[in-house]
Amino acid sequence: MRHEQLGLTNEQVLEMYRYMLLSRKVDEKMWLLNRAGKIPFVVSCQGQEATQVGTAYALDREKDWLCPYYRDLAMVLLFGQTAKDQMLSAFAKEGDPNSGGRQMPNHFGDRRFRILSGSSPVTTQVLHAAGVAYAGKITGENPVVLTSCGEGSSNQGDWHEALNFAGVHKLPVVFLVENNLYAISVPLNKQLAGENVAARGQGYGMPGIRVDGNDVFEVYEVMKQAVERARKGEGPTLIEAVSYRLTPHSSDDDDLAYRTREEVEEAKQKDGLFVLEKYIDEHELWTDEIKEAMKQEIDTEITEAIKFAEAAPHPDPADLSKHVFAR
Amino acid sequence: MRHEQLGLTNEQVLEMYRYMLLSRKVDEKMWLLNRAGKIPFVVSCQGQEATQVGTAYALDREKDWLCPYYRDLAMVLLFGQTAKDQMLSAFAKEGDPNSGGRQMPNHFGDRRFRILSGSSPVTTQVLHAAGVAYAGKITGENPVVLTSCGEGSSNQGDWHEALNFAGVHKLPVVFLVENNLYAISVPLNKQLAGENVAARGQGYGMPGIRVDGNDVFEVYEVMKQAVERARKGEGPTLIEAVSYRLTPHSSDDDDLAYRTREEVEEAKQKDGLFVLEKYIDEHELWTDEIKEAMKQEIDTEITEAIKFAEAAPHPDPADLSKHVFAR
Amino acid sequence: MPVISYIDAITEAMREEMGRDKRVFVLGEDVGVRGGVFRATNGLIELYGEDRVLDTPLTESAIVGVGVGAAAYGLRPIAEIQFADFIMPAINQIISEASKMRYRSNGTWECPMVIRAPYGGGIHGALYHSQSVEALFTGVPGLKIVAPSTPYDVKGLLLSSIRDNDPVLFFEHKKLYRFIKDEVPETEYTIPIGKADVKREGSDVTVITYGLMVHYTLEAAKKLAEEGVDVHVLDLRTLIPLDKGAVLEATKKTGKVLIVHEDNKTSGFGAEVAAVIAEEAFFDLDAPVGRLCSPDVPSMPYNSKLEKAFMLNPEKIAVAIRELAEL
Amino acid sequence: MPVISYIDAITEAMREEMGRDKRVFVLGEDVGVRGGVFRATNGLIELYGEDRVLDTPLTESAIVGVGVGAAAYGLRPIAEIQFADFIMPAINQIISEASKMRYRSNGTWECPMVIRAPYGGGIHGALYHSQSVEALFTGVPGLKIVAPSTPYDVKGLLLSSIRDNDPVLFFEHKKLYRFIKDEVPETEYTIPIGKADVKREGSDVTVITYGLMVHYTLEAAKKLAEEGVDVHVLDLRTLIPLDKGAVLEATKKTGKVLIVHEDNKTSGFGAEVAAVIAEEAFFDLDAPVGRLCSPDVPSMPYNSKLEKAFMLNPEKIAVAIRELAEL
Ligand SMILES: Cc1ncc(C[n+]2csc(CCOP(=O)(O)OP(=O)(O)O)c2C)c(N)n1
Ligand SMILES: Cc1ncc(C[n+]2csc(CCOP(=O)(O)OP(=O)(O)O)c2C)c(N)n1
Ligand SMILES: [Mg+2]
Ligand SMILES: [Mg+2]
Repeated sequence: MRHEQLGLTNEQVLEMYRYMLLSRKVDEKMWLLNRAGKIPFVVSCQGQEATQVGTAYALDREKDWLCPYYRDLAMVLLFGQTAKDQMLSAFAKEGDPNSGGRQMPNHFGDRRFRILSGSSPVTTQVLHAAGVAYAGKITGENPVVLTSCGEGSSNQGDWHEALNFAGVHKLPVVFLVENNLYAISVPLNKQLAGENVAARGQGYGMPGIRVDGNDVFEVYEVMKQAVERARKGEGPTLIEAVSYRLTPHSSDDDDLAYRTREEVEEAKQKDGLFVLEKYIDEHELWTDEIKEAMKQEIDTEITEAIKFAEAAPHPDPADLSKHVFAR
Repeated sequence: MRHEQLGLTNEQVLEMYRYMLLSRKVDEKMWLLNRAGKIPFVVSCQGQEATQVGTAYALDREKDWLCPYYRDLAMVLLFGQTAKDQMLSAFAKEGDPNSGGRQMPNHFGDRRFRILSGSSPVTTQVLHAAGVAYAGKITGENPVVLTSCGEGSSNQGDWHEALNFAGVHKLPVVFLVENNLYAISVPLNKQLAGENVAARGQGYGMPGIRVDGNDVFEVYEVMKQAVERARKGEGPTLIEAVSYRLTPHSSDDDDLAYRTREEVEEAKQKDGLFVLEKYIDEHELWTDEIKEAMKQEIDTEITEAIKFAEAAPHPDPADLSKHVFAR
Repeated sequence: MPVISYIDAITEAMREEMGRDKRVFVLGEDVGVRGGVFRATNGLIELYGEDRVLDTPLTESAIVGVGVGAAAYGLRPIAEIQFADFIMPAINQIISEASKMRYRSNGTWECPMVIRAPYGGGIHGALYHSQSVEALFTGVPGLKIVAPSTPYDVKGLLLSSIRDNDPVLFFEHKKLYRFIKDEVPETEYTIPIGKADVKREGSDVTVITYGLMVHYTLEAAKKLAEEGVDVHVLDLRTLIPLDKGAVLEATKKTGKVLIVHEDNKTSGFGAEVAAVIAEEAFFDLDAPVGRLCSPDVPSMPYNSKLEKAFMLNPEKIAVAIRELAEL
Repeated sequence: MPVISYIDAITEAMREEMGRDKRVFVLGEDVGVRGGVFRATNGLIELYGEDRVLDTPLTESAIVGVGVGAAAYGLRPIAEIQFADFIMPAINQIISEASKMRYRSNGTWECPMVIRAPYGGGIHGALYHSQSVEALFTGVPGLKIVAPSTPYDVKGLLLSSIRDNDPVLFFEHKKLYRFIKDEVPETEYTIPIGKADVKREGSDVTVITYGLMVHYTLEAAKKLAEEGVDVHVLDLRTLIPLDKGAVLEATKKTGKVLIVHEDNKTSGFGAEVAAVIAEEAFFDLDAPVGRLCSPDVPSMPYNSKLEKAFMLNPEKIAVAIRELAEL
């Protein structure tokens, strides 16, 4: 079986699935909360979970660093954040570990798990990843740094500067581009000169690899090699994982203004979550009971997270001026 | 003979040489003026004239546009500027067509010849070139735009954004990178991840071609093809011309701090000016009289330019506040 | 006269001017099929086609840099920055290029270009979708800066900005987009750049402000009128060039000035206004020049209680006016 | 005590602190083998090696962005921007990232980093090697901004800046580099950020200034003393946080304030100083708050007569002080 060839146990496959499903369900719930007027904003991971889980699974989650972007929910969950953390953030509560309710949801940052705080302007984090890796290299601690962004964001100047910098210094960075075919409403052919982000790797003296982002095993395999390469001091790798954004860009978007319902429905057939579920079914890696129990568990986890987050305290308005400077 | 295969007449070869020599001599004179304390600053074209002449020669000098960089003296001379213009600029006199003495020398800009005014922060002009080409395209006038920068500058974010933009819109731009192996003191291996700028073309869906920048014919040939491609609406081309900067970075630099005299001497053996002179000698495209006359003419031209510029009026200090806004 | 919203007035101005002047074109992220994430360019692509309503790659430096090139060529670009917070990557092109093109070329080149940017908060936009960024630019000679507060003003000033021969930063308060409606003529009219407007005549305290705060101040003034405090409200409309005459006159009117803006206090534009008054209307003053602004924290948080604590409102403004009136 | 130049004091501070603290490293263009184009990092690479004295590619956004990542990791980067004019491409990383890291992460991440930038003119640097850019940043909460005027101050403040836990923009006036020498202790000492310094006691007119203008003002004061005008000179040294106490005290001292800076007037930092005085020391004032600054033109031209017309000098300052004294 494929997962065995990759050295993955049955349990690990189920864990992969579990995190993909957890991410999906947390995300779906956020839309409901938004539509119910309970939270002002959602930006989704839906359709990109396979990429994110395949990626995080290939990293050392005790040692490596993340400089992720706003869709990487599954990645940060695997690194240690919980559904509760997400809901605290969605409700902008004091206990939100990312920002204490200061930033929008999905603006991840968590010192506990070496997830470097991110902002909204896209692609700045890609340079931070190079900086973290450089620091890790000259101190001799050498964590691998994973940074990601959308394909639209890969056209920003910072992206170029970061890949070049990492290439020059052979830094242990893996640059992931999650190509979901759109930058809000702008389709690939208006964003990218070459349709292919991976082709840019060569220009930075690093491998550029394109994978099916809906195939968690393929992502894992390629990522694993990239991480090993980084770990051995051979330098960075660029990986482009192609999938699809199944939701509108955010809760403020109306995607039918720029793509058809049919296109979205077609993409749903290739949804990585669905693909992995079929794989597990076909190879009978679980029983119906296990499957059901998993879904049940996740539901409970999320329901409790929402309850907890709704009831959690707001930040104190008097703290508005805290943390501008160290003292 | 090579030049005939390229469709160049003997006269044209001599003209090419003439402009290379004129550029070299103007540049050399500026160093003398600087060392004599007459002008505060020089930044040179020396060693890159073959690239620049091969380039400008392939363009339509009545129609096409330049967004050049500070070393492109030979290019702007071929487009119509004169030794006198350069000296007016070096002495920062009112008659300087680039800026009326406001900018440093070699900050070219001349409406008469469609040379768009440039600044000092590197690489901004590469985006302007895309903008000029876009405007030329949607108005249907379709000039070809040549923009250039150093290989160090090709690592700036603006460069990436410009190549991508031009690639997406198949704009008639030729992106020239004059690779002279150094960005001030920083050698190639600390600047560029891949040693090779041309390899980046693919990532923008355009040909990326590396040529010997000391070989005026090779540059001309490749440039000609790129210009034709642009003219036919097939899109942009990236050309990397490799040569060497024979002088320090500028009159403020001391290049022996970071490279050896031997290295510089070796490069002088490959100097494009020298190579072309040998070619003309070997193929007897001139007589000794013609050669001497040309040198004489150039000397006179420059001497007169200096005399003129030294005597020319300064800008009126009262004009300091002019041209901030239209009125 | 039809009553339309602030954002519709913006759309109308662009639509009409694009009809009148073929040189005008729009570029930015999602401005095409999507009609802009705020819908400011709604319907334009249908009327004018995708060449003149250009969906750019996700690259702010390119949006402005391409605009600079196109403007130099002779077109009149209107660049949309999706949120003012994301203008940062374009600052080099704005400050080094657009603002200095005319000056550095001694008046031979120019940059007639409008950069539209939705700014301001109170819309749950968190740190990076709420910023007031105008003060970054008010100290840069060569830029005009406009920030209207009403549908009538925004249309008339946008038309003037598009017709202006210099670069104009056009800041639209995003909370105003749908917050207020106004009578706006269908016939062509313009409002000159550089003219402030008295939005309320009064005799006790002068408030000088712009943007959303004009409305909050008018609300406060209404309430204070009931208490017998008569507030004079000057809407700057244009920040640069500052209408000094109007500022000095408004100061003279009451002898007591409060400057109000949403941007944080330190080095906000209010500092310049206060400095002008302290220098040029000192002897007209009966009290210290007050500034009521947002606190000096990096930006407003997402959490609604923190956002509220950050934002000014009619009540806070009324308190400050009352205090000044009682001095 | 040894008498050393302003630039040597800078080099000493870095050299000593790098010896004391392994986390400190330097990055920038030409800072390595070349020792910086101004020689500020002279000798550091020999002492600390190329990992800690890092020649970066020609990419300002990367210099700062890599610094942000390395600072988050736990190092203490000192980033050199070759000329302050070239800080523009890095503004997104400075304003969106460095300044907001602590705040947005609710105090869990930080950015202890120094960004050194030579600014100012009077050195034939023309438009793009002469700018005063400090006012772009003084309105950005989360940044500290230092601009010392003497070798003693520059060393003590650079040490404090490196040890500070927040991002510090450290502006060095490039004309001061070799213009003045001073007694500077060899023993370790620091000067606190946020403390202004009275550089001359006086009773008739207060001048508040910083940078090169401190010296020009002291010259003017010397001359005016002969005429019987006794000038009080406050050197701000730190712009942010502004030493309000010192400003208010200096105002009280004479009741007549002239603010002097090399930056252009409109929205220069003098505006903030004037506004603070107009708000908080209004009743101590005997005369309008004056501002003497460079004219509102994009930057100083290359031509020496235009440059001279642009720059302030002791004579111009003396005239303005005399006028104020006579009021
Ligand atoms: C510098 C900057 N410009 C604009 C935006 C607004 N914006 C947010 S996401 C987005 C599109 C991102 O597209 P892509 O990089 O493909 O990522 P995706 O959302 O498709 O995953 C835009 C334009 C931003 N956040 N930052
Ligand atoms: C944005 C910016 N940063 C720094 C500089 C200072 N500077 C001027 S030229 C130069 C090196 C340029 O190297 P390269 O692009 O290879 O061109 P070359 O001078 O070698 O032809 C540097 C760092 C600048 N002009 N602009
Ligand atoms: Mg995308
Ligand atoms: Mg070079």
